[in-house]
Amino acid sequence: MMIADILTGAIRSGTSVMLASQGELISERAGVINLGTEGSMLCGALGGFAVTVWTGNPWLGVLAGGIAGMLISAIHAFLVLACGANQLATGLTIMFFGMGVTSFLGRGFVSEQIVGFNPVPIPFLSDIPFIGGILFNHDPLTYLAILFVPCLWYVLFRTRLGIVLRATGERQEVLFASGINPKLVRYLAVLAGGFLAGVGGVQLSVAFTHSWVENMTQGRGVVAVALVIFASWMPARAMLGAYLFGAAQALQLTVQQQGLPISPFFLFMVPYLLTLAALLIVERKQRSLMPESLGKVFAGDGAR
Amino acid sequence: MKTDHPVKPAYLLRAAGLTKRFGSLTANEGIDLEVRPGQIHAILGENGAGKSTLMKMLYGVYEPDEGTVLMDGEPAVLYPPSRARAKGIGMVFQDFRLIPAMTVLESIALAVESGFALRRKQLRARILEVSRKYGLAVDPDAYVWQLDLGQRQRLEIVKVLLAPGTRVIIFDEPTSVLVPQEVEKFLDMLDKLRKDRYGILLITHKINEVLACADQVSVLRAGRMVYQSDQVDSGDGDKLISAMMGEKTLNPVTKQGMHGEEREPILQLKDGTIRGDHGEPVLEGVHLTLRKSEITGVAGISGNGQRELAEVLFGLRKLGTGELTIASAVMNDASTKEFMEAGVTFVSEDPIKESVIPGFSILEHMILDGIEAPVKGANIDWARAQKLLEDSEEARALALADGSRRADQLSGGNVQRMVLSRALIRKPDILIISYPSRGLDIGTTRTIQQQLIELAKQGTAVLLFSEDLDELFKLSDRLVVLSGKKLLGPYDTHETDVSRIGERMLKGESA
Amino acid sequence: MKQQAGAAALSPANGMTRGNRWKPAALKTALMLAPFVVFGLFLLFHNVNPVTLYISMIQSTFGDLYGFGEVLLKATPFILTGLAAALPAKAGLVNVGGEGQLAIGALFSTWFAVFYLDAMPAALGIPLMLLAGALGGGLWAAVTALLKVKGGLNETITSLLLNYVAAFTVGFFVHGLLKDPNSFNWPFSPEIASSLRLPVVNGTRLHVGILLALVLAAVTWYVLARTRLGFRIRVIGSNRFAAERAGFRINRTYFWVLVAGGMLAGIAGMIEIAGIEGRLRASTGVNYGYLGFLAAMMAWNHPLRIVLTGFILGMISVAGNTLEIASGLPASSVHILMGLVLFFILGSGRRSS
Amino acid sequence: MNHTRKAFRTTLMLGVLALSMLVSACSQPGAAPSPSGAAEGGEAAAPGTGGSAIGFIFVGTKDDHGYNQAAYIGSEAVEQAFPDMKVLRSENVPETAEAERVMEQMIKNGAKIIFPTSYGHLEPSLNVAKRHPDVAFFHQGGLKTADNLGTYFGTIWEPNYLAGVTAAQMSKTGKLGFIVSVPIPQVLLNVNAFQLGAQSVNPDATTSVVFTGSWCDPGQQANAANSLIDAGADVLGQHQDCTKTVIETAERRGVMSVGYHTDASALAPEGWLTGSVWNWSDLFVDMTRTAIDGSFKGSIYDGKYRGMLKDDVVQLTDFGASVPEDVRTYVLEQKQAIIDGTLHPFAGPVKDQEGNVKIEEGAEPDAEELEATDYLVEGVIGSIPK
Repeated sequence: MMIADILTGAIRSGTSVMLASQGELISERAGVINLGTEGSMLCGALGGFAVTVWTGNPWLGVLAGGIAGMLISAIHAFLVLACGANQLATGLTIMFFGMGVTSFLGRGFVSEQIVGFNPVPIPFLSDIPFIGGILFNHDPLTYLAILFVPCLWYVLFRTRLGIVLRATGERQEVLFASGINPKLVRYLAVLAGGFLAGVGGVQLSVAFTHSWVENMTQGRGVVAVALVIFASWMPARAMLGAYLFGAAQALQLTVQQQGLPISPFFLFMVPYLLTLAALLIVERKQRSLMPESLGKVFAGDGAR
Repeated sequence: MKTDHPVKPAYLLRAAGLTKRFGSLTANEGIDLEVRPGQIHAILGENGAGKSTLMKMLYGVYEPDEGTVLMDGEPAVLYPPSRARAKGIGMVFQDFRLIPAMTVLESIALAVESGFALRRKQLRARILEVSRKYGLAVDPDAYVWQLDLGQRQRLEIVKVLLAPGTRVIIFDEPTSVLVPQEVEKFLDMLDKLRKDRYGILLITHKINEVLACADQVSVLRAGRMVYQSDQVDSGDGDKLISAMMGEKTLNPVTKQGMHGEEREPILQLKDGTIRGDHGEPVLEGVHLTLRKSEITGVAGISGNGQRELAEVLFGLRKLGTGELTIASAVMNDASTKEFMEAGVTFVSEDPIKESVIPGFSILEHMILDGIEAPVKGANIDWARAQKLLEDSEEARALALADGSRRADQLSGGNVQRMVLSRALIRKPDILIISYPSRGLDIGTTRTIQQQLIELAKQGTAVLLFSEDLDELFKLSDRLVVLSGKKLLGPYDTHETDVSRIGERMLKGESA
Repeated sequence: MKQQAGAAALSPANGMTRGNRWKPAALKTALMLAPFVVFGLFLLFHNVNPVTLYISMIQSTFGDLYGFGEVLLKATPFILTGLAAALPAKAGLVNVGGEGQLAIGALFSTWFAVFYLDAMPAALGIPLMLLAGALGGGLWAAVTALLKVKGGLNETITSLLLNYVAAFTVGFFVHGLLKDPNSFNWPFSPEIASSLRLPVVNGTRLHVGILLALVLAAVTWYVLARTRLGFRIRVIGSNRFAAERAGFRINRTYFWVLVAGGMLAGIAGMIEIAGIEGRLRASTGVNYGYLGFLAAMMAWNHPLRIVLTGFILGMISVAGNTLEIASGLPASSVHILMGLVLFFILGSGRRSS
Repeated sequence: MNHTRKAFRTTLMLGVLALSMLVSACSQPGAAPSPSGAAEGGEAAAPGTGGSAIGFIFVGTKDDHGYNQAAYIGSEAVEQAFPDMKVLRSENVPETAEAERVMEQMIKNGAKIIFPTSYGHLEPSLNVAKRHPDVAFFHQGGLKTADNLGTYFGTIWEPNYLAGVTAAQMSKTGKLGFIVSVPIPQVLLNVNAFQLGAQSVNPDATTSVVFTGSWCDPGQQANAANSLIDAGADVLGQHQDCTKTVIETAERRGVMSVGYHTDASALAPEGWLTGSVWNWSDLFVDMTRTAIDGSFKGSIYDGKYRGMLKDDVVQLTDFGASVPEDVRTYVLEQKQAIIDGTLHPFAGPVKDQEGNVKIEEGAEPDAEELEATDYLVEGVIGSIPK
């Protein structure tokens, strides 16, 4: 019972992070790390919320949030790809800029009410004991987000588009020989990543909390970035990581209600420590899996 | 003088007056060239003669400053490579353009398919068909990082053959990564391609290959075509050599035989296991002894543990098991610094990547490792360092560029000069040197070879890694062979020959 | 013919080089002004006169000693956390962990100040507290460094993740072991003894921390640019392989450079406590590490230029309050201005030479 | 190298500049921004008089459906009551020394009266107050005062007790949930009052408390709400700065909620029961008037002022539609009893979770005593994070 609750909570609160991490994964597979995912999520959360307020249609909110997340990631793409700016610094700046823009533009929306996404239990499936409650009693955006993961896997590893994307992240010079402009691929990947992070933000504001509050992502975007590395750039593993993060948050609350004398601050740390531990365990493997050009970014190339 | 055939040209591609300049340097000037269907056109030339530039213009990597290219009787623009490919030109690069993290099939899909979908089954069938037809064995599901250099080359060739409309194939020094036995197979494949009416451009500096297979030959020297012939006879060797070398007179490398003598061992590796980057064993049961005043050559197809072995002998990589001693001191856990203090010097295989520090001058590089840094307090006395460098005989012998120049702006050859003079200045007890002549012209190569011999004469134990068997035989007293996770030998240079070594490189001990 | 074509091809290039002499300067100025112009348009859009606002912003920062003091006060942690990023960067490492290192530095210095140093005279207590801060920041960075050197983990990722862990660690202490017993459960530490507070300039809150930051910037620069140690660090940063092959102990340098960076950030934390706050709160120094990282980026990791970029960021931060009070715009608008300034600077920089 | 030298020179100049300013400032004590003139004059002006502006600083945003919104509404009342005065506001002012600068700037802009509205603003306010004896400070919730700094607050636990009464009467499971931020006395007090109120009508009622660690993180709030509901709670209360998410989540999950800070009944037409809210407007206006009139010192506001239910500083909102008449009547009776002084929510005996008596039988602790609460009462599930 309790485990089911924790797992349900994991999916509820982990889905926004999961979407953002899938987006970041696309971007990083193309060789661009975007620490500004936090900013994209915030823009998405606000954009989605605002449009849902205006139109009353949460699906339009999803679209708008995605576009908002994409727009701010376009700044990242432009600065990094056209101006050769340092990816980490630009990402951090995007994060701050996103905070500023959204808290400025979002002031009027804090008290707004929306009819957002609500859980839609899937008939029959949601009646399966244990699993049904965990997996099949969520809002439509969450279902879509979960379905997106195998789709992304298919595109990455079973289509030529995926090969092109991965090749861009490995050695872009190879692509010139194929008549593909790797820069264009990178632009598209960063924009797609921003879009997904934006949708992740929408999930947070329009589906999960039905609220907009400034800086409401509270570092979830940064976690998403970390999860991609944790996941060795594999979609399913990123999903696992995101839900692990969600589970730690849910567990924290459950532990409190049981009155166990564990400091919540330690529980807050759990997801981050877990990520560190996982990195340490999969380190050997993940280094060889890291897209080559990304390795250069992490190695401080251009940080000088 | 050939005449044009406006109706049906006898050539696939015809270049006239191609010129390419890089700043003040003219890499190619007024090159005329023809590629005909079903013929192999060999381009001969020394390193730095301008072969690569020419090929890159034909493949669209560079845009010619002057000159025209005709295809199908019409002027053709080949820049950028996508255009060249669309016109049916394919190129097999020397440094393969491959992504280690991808499979063979994915690599091919990237290059030859278009659109976003991927028809795996169909593509696999095509790959297998081509590889059967031309004897290019490749496994579509293998990852590129698992392939050796020969397999990578075959993959590149399959890629070119599967690209739609390929009719001209450029091979850039294809045999440099192959062992002698593979070279024969390669030449067989070229013959099959010729029979299938492909036009082939073969870039090489190995005259015997040209004599063995070419229908036409052009010789480049200093960016110009100095010799062209539509006929190649087996007796043309001297003619071609003199065309390649020009007026240059070369000091022959001389080495006195010293076989039979047992010299004092200085470095010994006993029953060593050497692990790769991912902890996998690369070499096992290695026994190696370096002796004073002796050059030990290491032969083997590259990627067989050369880099790992060299790194172990310089403390850059920990020895898995076994014992490593230098002058009977155990060095298993020694740091690089301790190896250096024990008199070891190392010239790595990729000096541009592993030795050049962006933004640093030559002098700073020399201080780093070579010239003992003169100290003034906590600071470095740069003026005195400069003086030391200017006074160095070794630097002068290698015509090292001025100490104030930035090393990252030097050409590959000049970097090699810098790294080598640095190693020579140290007058090491043990020198581990990888591919010393890579990227150098014949003259400098010979100077270096001579310097190595002199160094050995003065007592240095040299471990020489090279992919050039001729060089190995010319310099080494003994040879070891890396093959199949084993170190074979040593073999006395005077008691073995190129084909026996080649056999071992390919088949290991059983040969 | 050929020669002429060559000459013709060359001449425009010549023109370019001639133009290039004044272009960079003009371009630089334009790039510095551009974000303010963009932000001005944004202000106009919200019915705020940008000119008067900019004037009042300048007045509030340079108009009097108090305002100027506030800017220097703000700049101090930015300079130090900037150095914390720049020093490892010279060795080729990316330390985004200044944030957490500052927090733990503040935690350590407060801990020592509260439990061990409260009765000490200033001459002894303040240096010891400074050491405690450096120790804390250094230890926190040592976690990243150890994971890097022993575990092979990328320091960018780990230092970033550890920022969050550090924030929760501080939260844990101010809610628990370090909670002021007289605070009625409010989550902050007891106040440090007044003898441990840094001397302050009359009429302002400006304390001697800024001098310490300037001295540390100068020392960092000197070590990097002039000494053999600095030479080694730069070699490692420029080409790890070359350094390895020259017998340098890469891992040892990585470790100590990261730890030194952490110590600088830890000192920033100590200065926040001893200079301004007087006690540790969960929110002490939040975002200072990230802003310091950006200051380092703006300065291309040059220790002396970081003084300047830290000052600029400090100025913008202080001006943010003016923005809100004088124009009614929310304080968050200053993040927008800051973002714009950074975008233009980051976008204009080439890869450093 | 050239760059280096240039940057070095710039730094040097900056350093010299800073140094010279330091030196000159040290040698002329008091020369720099004359602390509002009055410092030297001693008894010159009563704090709060002669200003042209009134400053408000908030820890969050004005429209958080919560703590800051309540105070903001108070500031609007002040703005209306004193049309000649400029009202300066600053939102999102962190509870650090950063707040000092904001207040200094407000003073520079003519403010002689400042409302630091968050507990964490107390120390910065005390520092600024020391520098500006002519400025009057009204600090919200503080436990320390100064000559020119008084604190005010409301006994919000009184309506919270009533909310607990309402909740327990409406609850079917007897399991109540309470979502809070950090274990400060005011928070614990509210949890305790809520539980005591619930217990008064249903001795078996329990309140599960969850600490989110922050004042406004909708994600964690939603998590906490969901988790409490999953565990069986059917009424949710809270002590957060922004209250919207919890109320809306409860409404969507079909459970009831009681509000805090402001009336949010519109957010939950079904499940809204009632709420404990602030009414700062009259108080703020009265405090401002007192200061402007020069009678700050000696007034009820120059020490610790605590407005109670009977002062109308704290209120219980209207009931939600779902609350039946008999419950309403009962709660309103209880409310009247509190106002009359016949009912004290914390009348002893009160035991903590371990069963220790914290308030003796017959004792009726005052506000000051209660504001030092550091325990949870019997019947509360969950522990104070250490």
